[in-house]
Parts: sequence; C-alpha cells; structure tokens
Amino acid sequence: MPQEKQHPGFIPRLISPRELFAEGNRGCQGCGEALAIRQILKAAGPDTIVCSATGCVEIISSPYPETAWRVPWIHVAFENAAAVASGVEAAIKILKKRGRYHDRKINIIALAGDGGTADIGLQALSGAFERRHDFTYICTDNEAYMNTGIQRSSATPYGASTTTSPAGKESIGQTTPKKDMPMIAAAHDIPYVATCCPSYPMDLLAKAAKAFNTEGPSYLHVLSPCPTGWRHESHLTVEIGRLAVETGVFPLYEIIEGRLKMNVVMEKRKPVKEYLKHQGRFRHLGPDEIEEIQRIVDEKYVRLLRRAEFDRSLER
Amino acid sequence: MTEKKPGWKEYPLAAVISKPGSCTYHNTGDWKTMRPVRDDSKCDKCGFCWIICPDAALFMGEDGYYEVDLYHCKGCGICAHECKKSAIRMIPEEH
Amino acid sequence: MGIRTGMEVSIAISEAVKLSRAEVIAAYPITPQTHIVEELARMVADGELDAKFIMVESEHSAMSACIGAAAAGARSFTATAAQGLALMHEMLYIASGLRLPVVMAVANRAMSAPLSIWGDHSDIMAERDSGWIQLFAETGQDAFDLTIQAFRIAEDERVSLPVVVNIDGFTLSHVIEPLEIESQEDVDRFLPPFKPVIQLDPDKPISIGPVGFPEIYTEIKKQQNVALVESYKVIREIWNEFRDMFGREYHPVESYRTEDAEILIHIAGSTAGTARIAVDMLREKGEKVGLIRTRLWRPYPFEDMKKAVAGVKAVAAVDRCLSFGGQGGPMCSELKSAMYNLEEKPFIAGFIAGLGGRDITIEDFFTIVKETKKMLEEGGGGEEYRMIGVRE
Amino acid sequence: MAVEEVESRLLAYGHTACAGCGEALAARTVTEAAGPDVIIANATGCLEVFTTRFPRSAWRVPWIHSLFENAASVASGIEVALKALGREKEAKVIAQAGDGGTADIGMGALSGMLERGHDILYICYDTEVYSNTGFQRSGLTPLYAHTTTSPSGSVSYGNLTRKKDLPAIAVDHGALYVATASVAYPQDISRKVKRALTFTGPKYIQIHCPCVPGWGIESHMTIRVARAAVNCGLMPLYEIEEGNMVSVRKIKKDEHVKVDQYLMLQKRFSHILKDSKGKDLIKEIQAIADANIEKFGLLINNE
Amino acid sequence: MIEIRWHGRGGQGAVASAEMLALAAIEEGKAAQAFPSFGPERRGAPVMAFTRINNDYIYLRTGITQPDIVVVLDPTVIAAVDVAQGLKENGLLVINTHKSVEEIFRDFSGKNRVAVVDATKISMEEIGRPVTNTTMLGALARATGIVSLESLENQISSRFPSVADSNIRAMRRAYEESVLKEQ
Repeated sequence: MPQEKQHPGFIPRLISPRELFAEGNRGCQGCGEALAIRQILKAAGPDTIVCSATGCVEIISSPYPETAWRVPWIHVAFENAAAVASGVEAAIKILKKRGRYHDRKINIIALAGDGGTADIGLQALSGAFERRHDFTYICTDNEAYMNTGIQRSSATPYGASTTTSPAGKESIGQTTPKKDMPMIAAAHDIPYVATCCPSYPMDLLAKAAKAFNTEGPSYLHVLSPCPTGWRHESHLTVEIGRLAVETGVFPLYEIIEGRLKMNVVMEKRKPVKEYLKHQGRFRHLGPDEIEEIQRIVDEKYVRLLRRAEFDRSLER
Repeated sequence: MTEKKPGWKEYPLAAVISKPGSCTYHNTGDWKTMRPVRDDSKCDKCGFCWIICPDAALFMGEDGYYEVDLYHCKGCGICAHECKKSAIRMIPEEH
Repeated sequence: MGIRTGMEVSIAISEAVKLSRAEVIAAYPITPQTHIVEELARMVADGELDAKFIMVESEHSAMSACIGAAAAGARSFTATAAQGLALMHEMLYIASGLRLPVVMAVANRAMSAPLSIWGDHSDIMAERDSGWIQLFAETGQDAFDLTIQAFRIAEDERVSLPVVVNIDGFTLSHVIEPLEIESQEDVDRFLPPFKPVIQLDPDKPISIGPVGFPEIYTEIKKQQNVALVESYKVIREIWNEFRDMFGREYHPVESYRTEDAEILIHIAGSTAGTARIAVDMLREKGEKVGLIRTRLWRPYPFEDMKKAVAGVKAVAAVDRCLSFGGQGGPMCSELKSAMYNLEEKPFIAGFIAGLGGRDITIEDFFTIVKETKKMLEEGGGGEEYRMIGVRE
Repeated sequence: MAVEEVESRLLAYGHTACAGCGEALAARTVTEAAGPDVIIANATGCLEVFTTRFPRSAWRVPWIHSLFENAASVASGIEVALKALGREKEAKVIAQAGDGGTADIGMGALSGMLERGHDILYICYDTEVYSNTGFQRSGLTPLYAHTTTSPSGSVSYGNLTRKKDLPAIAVDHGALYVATASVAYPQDISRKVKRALTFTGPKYIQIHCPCVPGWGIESHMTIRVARAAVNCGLMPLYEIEEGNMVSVRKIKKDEHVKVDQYLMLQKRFSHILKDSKGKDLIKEIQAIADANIEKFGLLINNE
Repeated sequence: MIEIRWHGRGGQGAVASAEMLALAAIEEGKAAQAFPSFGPERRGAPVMAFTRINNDYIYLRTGITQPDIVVVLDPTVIAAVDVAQGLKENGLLVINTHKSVEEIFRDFSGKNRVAVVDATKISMEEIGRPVTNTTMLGALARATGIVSLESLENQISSRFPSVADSNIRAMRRAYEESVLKEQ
C-alpha cells in the first residue's frame, strides 16, 4: 500500500517533508537552534522571507558560497533584524499594491538569538512591534552570546556561568534574573506571543503556524539548548529542553490578544535540580543557590498560573 | 597542481548566494565519532527521530523506516537518546 | 521645461523624491533634516505619494529598514544629519557592501559635543570611506536635480550602489529660493521604474549577506571598489543625459572664472555661492582668482581635479570640517594627495572655516586669498592649515 | 520671592522653554523633590536645549548631557563609578529623557539599565511627540494624533498606532518601582519621586506633560489639558512596587469627562472632531479610556 | 539687493512673513531668499527671520547682519532686543506700534527712515487675534513698494486659505494706515 509507505508514522503525516533549512549546515552536534529553525520553517513553508540577525544561525547557515536556506534570506547586522523586517514588510506591501510582487501571502520572519533580541536588538524589536508591522519575530534563546564565545546576555539565567559572568570565588555566575522577553513582547500589546521549544515539535509547529497566520506582529520565544554553551552532552539537547518545561524553568504558554493561556500545567513539577544537573554551566552551584533558583522558578510559575486564571476569568 | 581560485570578477554581486540549500554539498558526516544504527524489529516508524534531528539527517526510506543520511549526520546522538522504543543505538565510527 | 517656483530647499528634495516615485521611506527626526521627511509624510497622508512611510525608532533602524526595503525590491529613501548619520555608520557600510541602491539626503550638520544643530561637513566626512557615492549641492536647484539623478545613478546595473546627496544644514536646507520643478512625465522619462538586481523573492530564494571568509572578502571588496570607481563614467553619462533633457549641467568638478587664474579657491557645498561673489569682487580689483567646487566627492574625480588646477600657482582649499590631529581638512588632504605625484603642481594652502554653522563671509574669502598669496610669496611651508575666524 | 529662595531653586528660572511648558514644570518638581544630592544624566531633547544654552545653565545640581539615545547608559556608568569610588551614598543617580529618547531611540539603553539592576531613577517626560525637532510622532504618540510625521490628510487620520505601554514594559523588566504621574498633579509627582528614591535598584516614572506648540493648546491650558487626560481615563495614574499595584488615583464621578472633552482642547485632534468618520475614531479612543477605567478601577462615586 | 530682517516672537509668524515676501518676489520674476534664524528658539522667545530680494539669482549664503530694512512685528520685542542693530545708514525701520512716527524717531535717534502702523489693533479688529505678520506685510509694501499687494494677497490666499479674507483685509488696512517719515 503505497500511501501507507509514504506516511507510516503519526508525526510525518502532519508535517511537511520539505527541508527548507538544509542539511549540511555547520551547527554544532546537537544544536538546538538549528533544530528549532528546521521545525519552524516546516510550519512557514516556502513563501517566507527570513531576516536574520548576526549570530550562530547566520554563521552556520551562510559561509559563502554555501547557504542552508531554501527560502529567501537576508542578513544585515546584529541589532536590526526587526528593522530590516520592517523595511521588507513595507516594501512588499507597496510592491504588491503597485502590482510589482507576487500576490501570495508571504511570511516575513525576523530571526535572532537572545542577545540580538533582548540586548542589542531590543530597541528595533520594540519599535517594530509598536509600529504594528505584519511580521513574526522569532527569538531562538540559548541564554548567552554563543557565537562570540558564551558571554552573558540579559537572557542568561540566574546562577549560570558564562565567560563574562564567570563563577568564581566571589561570584555564583550570573547574578540577575533572566529578562522576561515574552512578557515584554506582550506588554507591547501585540496580538500573539508564545513560548515554545523544539523538544515539543507539534506544539512548536502549531504555534509557529498561528504566529504566521496572525495579522500584525507576533512573537515566538523558542528555548534552544546549546550543548557547547550550556556544557551538556550533544544527545541531551531535546531532553534538556523537555526538562526545562517539566521543571517549570521554561513554561509553555501563549498570550493571545493579551490573554495568557498555559499550554501545559505541570501539577507536579520536577525539581529544578533535575534540569540543572546535566549542564556544566550550573555545576558550581551549591544547595543554597539551587534552592534560590527553585524559589525564583516557583514564584514565577505561580505568578503565571495566577495570571492565566485571571485571564480565563475575563473570558466568562 | 593546485586548483585555480576564482578572480574578483567571477564572484556574484555582493557575494549573494543564489543556490538555495547549497550547503547540502557540505559533508558534515565526517564530524562524527559515533553513528546511529537502527534495529528494525523495535522501530514503529513513528518519525520522532526525524523531526528532532537538528541536521535533517534522517530520511524516509522505501519501506517507511527512517534511514540515516550518513553524509550529513554529525553523530550528536539525539535520535538514539530520544527513541522511545530504543530502536536506535550509537556505535563507534569505523576508522 | 520645468515650472519656476519659490520653494524651501528641503521641500524641493521631497518633491524630487515624490517625482522619483519612491516606494519606501524610513526616517527618524533630526534637525535640520526634519522638513524633508515631514513633507514626505504629508504627501503620503494626503495621497499625493503612494508609498510606505516608516517612522522608525532610530536612525540605525531607518537605514536598516531602507536596506530591507531595497533588498525586497522597493525604491528606498531616507534623510538624516550629524548624530543620526553617525548612528547609521555601520549600516552605511552594509548598504554599500550589499550593493543596494538606497538614496539618502544629508542635511550636513556639525558633530556633538558641544551640541550644535548648525551646518558643517563633519558628519559626512566621517562617512567618507563607507562606499557610498557622494554628491554635494550648492543650490536648491542642485538639491532637487541631484536627488532625482541619485536614484538613476544608484539603480544603474553597472553601479548598484547607494548615493548620498549632501545639502548644507540650514544655509541650504531651510532657505526658500526660486527653482524649477520638473513635470512627472519628464521625470518618468528620465527615471524608469526600479529593476532590482538583487531581490528577496520566494520563487528564486537567494541568500543575501553571507559570511565572507578571508578567502573571498578581498575579492568582494575589490569588486565593490571597482564599481564605485567606475560609477564615475556612468554618472557623467547620466549627467549628460540630464543636461540634454532638462538643460542643466553637472560636472564632477565645477570651475568658475578659472581662465588665467593664479589662485583658486576650492570648496564644496552652498558656501561656494559666497565664494563666487568674493571671486567676482577680487577679479574687479584685477586679482587673478578663480573658484573650483567639488560636486562629486566619491568616487573622487582625480583627473578632473588635476585638469582644474593645471597651471595655477596656488589652491586655497577650504574645508568645513576639522580632521583632528591630522592634515586639517579632508578635502584638502585629498587634493594634496591627488597632486603629490605630479611634476608640476600648485602650492596648496589648507583652511578650516564655517564650523558649527559659523558663516563664511565674503571677507573671510578675501582673507583666505590674501593668506594664500602671502604663503606663496614666502615659498610655501609653514603650518599645514589655518583656521579662519578663530578668536585668540 | 526672596532672592535666596530663587537662588536655591535646583532648576533655575530663566531657562528658555516655551511659555506654558509642561515639561519644564514637571522637571522642576522632580528636581525639587529629589533634592540637591543627585547627579542627572539628561538625554538630548527640549529639556536639555532649554536648560543649557552655553554659557548659562539652569541646573544647580551636577548634570551631564551626551546624546539622545543613551541617558540610561550614561547614568549606569555614573552609578557604577560612584560604587567603585565608594561614594554611592553621596548622590542619587537620575536619568531623564523625553518620550522619544525613552520609548524609541533610548529604548535599548533603558531596557539594559533596568535589567542590570542599576540603582537609578529613570524619569520619562512624556510629551507624546518629538517636541525638540518639531513635533514628529514617537512611540508614545497616542492614537489619531496629528504630528508632522503622522499628519492628518486626505487619506490619513494622523497616528494610526496606539501609545506604547512603557510602564507595563518596565514592570515586566522587573523594575522595583514604576509609576505614572501627570504635571496636573505636582504634589503627586513629588511624592512619587521621593517614594521611588527609597528603593535601591531600578525605578521608572513616566510623567505626562502637555506640549503647548506640539499639541496645539493655549499656553495657559497646560494644567487643564493634563488634568482632562487623567479625568477621562486616558492617563491612569498609578504606582507599582515590586510588581504589585499599590496605588491608583481615582476619578470622582463628577470629575469624570468623556474623551472628546479632552481631545477638543487640542489642535492635534481637530481633524477627528469635525467629520462623521471622526466620530467612530473618537469611539475607539473612548474605548481605550474605558478599558483603563475598568482595568485600573479608576471611577469612584463622590464622597 | 535688498536685505530684510524680521523681528517677532516665536509662534507669531515672523518666519511666515519672511517667506511670503520672498515667494511674492519670486512670483514677480525676481530672485529671493527667505530663511529663519537657525536657533532652537522656543515659543514666546524673541526670534528673527530674513528675506533677500534681488533681480538676479542670489548666490550669497551668509546670514544678514547689515539689513536694509528691519520689520518689527511685536512692539514688546523692542525692549528685549536691539532691533536696529546693524541697520544700514539709509535703512528703513517698519514698526508695529501705537506710538506716533515722531515718538519712534526719538526712540531710534540717528535713523532717518521710519514707518509705523498699529498692526496689533488692526489685526485684532480684522482677524480677531493679535497675529501681525500678514498685517505688517502691508506696511512694508507701502513703505518700500518692493512687491505688489496683489502678489502678497496671492501668497496669503494659498498659505491660509480658510482665513485669507480677514488677513488680506488687515494687510490692506495696514497699507493704507501706515505712516512713513524720512529725514
């Protein structure tokens, strides 16, 4: 039965077989970012333009004369993916109006890592959201500047050791909590915000599809484990992403038109220790610090649940 | 005799790459020290290994099993680690 | 024939952008550029110009959005000045490196600190090497004409480079004066719709802005530099065509009363107008003085410059920009280096004047000529440059 | 007024702000409330231009201006330097900017300052427009306001986007103290500044300041217009400490006005007050006010 | 070439009058320049604006320091700035004032051409607001004949279409009522 032969499993039946982010890219073994992008482009399809910030993804995907992209792609600089996407979006709108471009719907993606999003690119992102461009901003968050050698970003979590927030005699590593980018994005009153992780491909694909179908700006925050920067074994990438969700370190939720919805509520969350223990960047932490991290995670999780409950009550 | 490298006139404008997905010619398969091997008797063809491979290095074969594209597989081991049926294991690369 | 009218020069530039049928305009406010982009915003709001106007959150994003828009195939324009141009700095290199034909007007203004909103050329001189074609306007008519020409030059397949049109902040940008506005039909004949060489298109998915290893970077830069140097020919060709259609002439270096001149004043921008009056007055007194004005700053018109100064005794090179700790003024340095290998070369005296909006008066030009003559009589040498009008 | 009293003003008279300038009044109130032991990092903008025409300065506290986009970064440097020198007890650090210098070109620097947890009070003087360069739209320009870069015209009704919710964004950054204030209530500004300075860490106050030429109002109407913004619900005044709402300024029923009462005082909205399409647009603005009234529980009965 | 300096307060339209005069001259086939004083002046502060008129194209790109004519839109400015500074010897002062031309002569001793008109009163009566820029154009036209009233009317009509009539009335009245005295 040829049909069964083509679609033997559950997952492949639902997912496009086209690889728009090509094999042979130069990502590290077990790269969470490459995995996330591969999945996202399956949801996006070929009628997509990607505006990439400088960073690992840009470097691993475009060493001249090779490219991993099978969709039109542009890289300009580090801090301006959202601004470049703004220009692309405006251009395509006016070119369509003047009959000088395909009339098909084109997904416009601005793509950056956590540094390019939460630090140097935050302003361009904020401006593009405020101006209501019709595009999707995707932050592949690996919680440090991996491309330049694992320096701290504002998305680096409390207690993580990086090359510019190293753990040492006088320091536990990063001392500030992770900047809450999805919430900051949502505070811009944009219609769609979601957190996701490639360890949950179906969830990620569904959210990406929603984001692309949203009129106006949308934001996807994708936790992308980095074996090199987090110092974990390459085969654990997917598992660590899963543990981030199961421990409540990285809750999966959507904020649609300002209303927050938890996608998975972990009644019994695993202790964060389970998540931390695989990662070299947390190896220096003692029981007190781990307890502090547990406290931060708990507090934030409870806050989220409360907000979700409140938002649900508004729907009555 | 060494190959003659292209001169400046031979490069495209602004080094734009006009061959989409051309990195597929790049052999990242030679990065690996371990390679995945499938046990057909355990595999239920669910496809999870395929969708969680960062390198798109699995492809569906004639019979519905997912074959490893050894030219691109970097040997990260995620597929083996994640397989719920333990149908994939990593074995040392021959040398 | 255009229609003669009185108009603020900033508004004339906006008219030129409209007549050029620009498709995306991205800008951020900074004095004295504002009137240009405000007028464009009004044209869009009134439906006179069917374009997208993006009021971005910084100049960095203004240039980024123009790069994105040009890459998507739209005719793109922005305008800025001083700190705004400096904030764009890295993007300027990328626009030219990606060979995207963005057009920008710069209302030249001094750089902070102390904060000065007034005109000089410090802003654009800091971007001298960013790979853009750079033109200077003296009059409102120039500003209008050069803006239309800029799109044509930038988008020419043989060029594919961004172009900046420099107008002096306030002394040109905010002045109302008579000029000729050309008709839409004529501008359409001169400037066909933009046919992008590089375009983001799902039917032909290219990758723009890849990583360039040491293996290829030099070759790509060579290619870019050759395009910039050779744009000279295209620019002249386009200027000839413009002259044939509209009757107004443009040259890389423009001379005034240089026949039999012994001393030439060299300057760029609107102040050349005042210099012209000073030359007239000196000529009346029998002094053999002339004027050369740089219209095309990048690519530098070496041959035109050599021709323009051939046979003169001295050139008084006046810059509205100070190169700290260096030769004094960038235009003077360039002129000197262009002459260095010539067997017969004029004495070149450097002057800095008109910083941060200070007028360069007719009397200042008298002083400049007098000082030049004195230095010449003393056999050259002495200080590398002099600052005019500075109080002790 | 006694000469000594005038001479002790921390923000002196004689600056060159427009007659009736809301920002000047707000800045004076902030400076007086903060007291003499402060160092101010000021962004480019009206406040900078009208207070420091060389060789005269309106400031009697140490003050620095470097650029438009970086008040928060300069303040961060000052704060860390004071700590490094062991002098952090000697002065409090204030960063201040207009709405453009805060919500647009200074957004990145502000975000970084908040995230790094510097002990700085950031004040945004929100005039809802780039006043200094001639009234261009900013990220805090409200819906349908006419500005020179979001002009009303035959195919446009002014600014088509809503005001960026910067206080909410600051809260989501984990700022310890976030408050909104209005120049209509100087004592409230004063109290909030003093309260903010009791927190060690990043603080953010956004003060709504009408701009006489930018909004097209009469110079004597500044306070009245600002008050109407509060009383129609468009400009809720509140305080958030460590993420928790601790105070909201209530609107008494008899003070409450509909948004058109606020809009009609300003030329920048005149284009939506005259035609029939404008009625629908005003409804949209009213809906924003109503949502605020509900969200913050603004309306109360008279006592 | 004639160089004119305008004095007023920020927001009163000094720049607009400088521009309308230049545009009127251009419309008549002359060359002209108009420009504001390039400063960060705020509303209410004393401001200046400038106009140059010439038969041939004006190449000069400097500010005006020795004007042929000074026009004062707001009588209170006189107390704040020296409006006659740099005025050429044979220069003309055109002032909005309720004072008589003799009184002004006394105030500006040494100047030998003065024109006065109570533009504030006229504009209050005709326009209903003390906006004197269009009114003062009438006084200037009368004192100099530099451009025709018709050209100025065209400028007012295109610039302020909704209030053109009252502004034109005010300008015409100022043209009639201004008093010029030379010594």
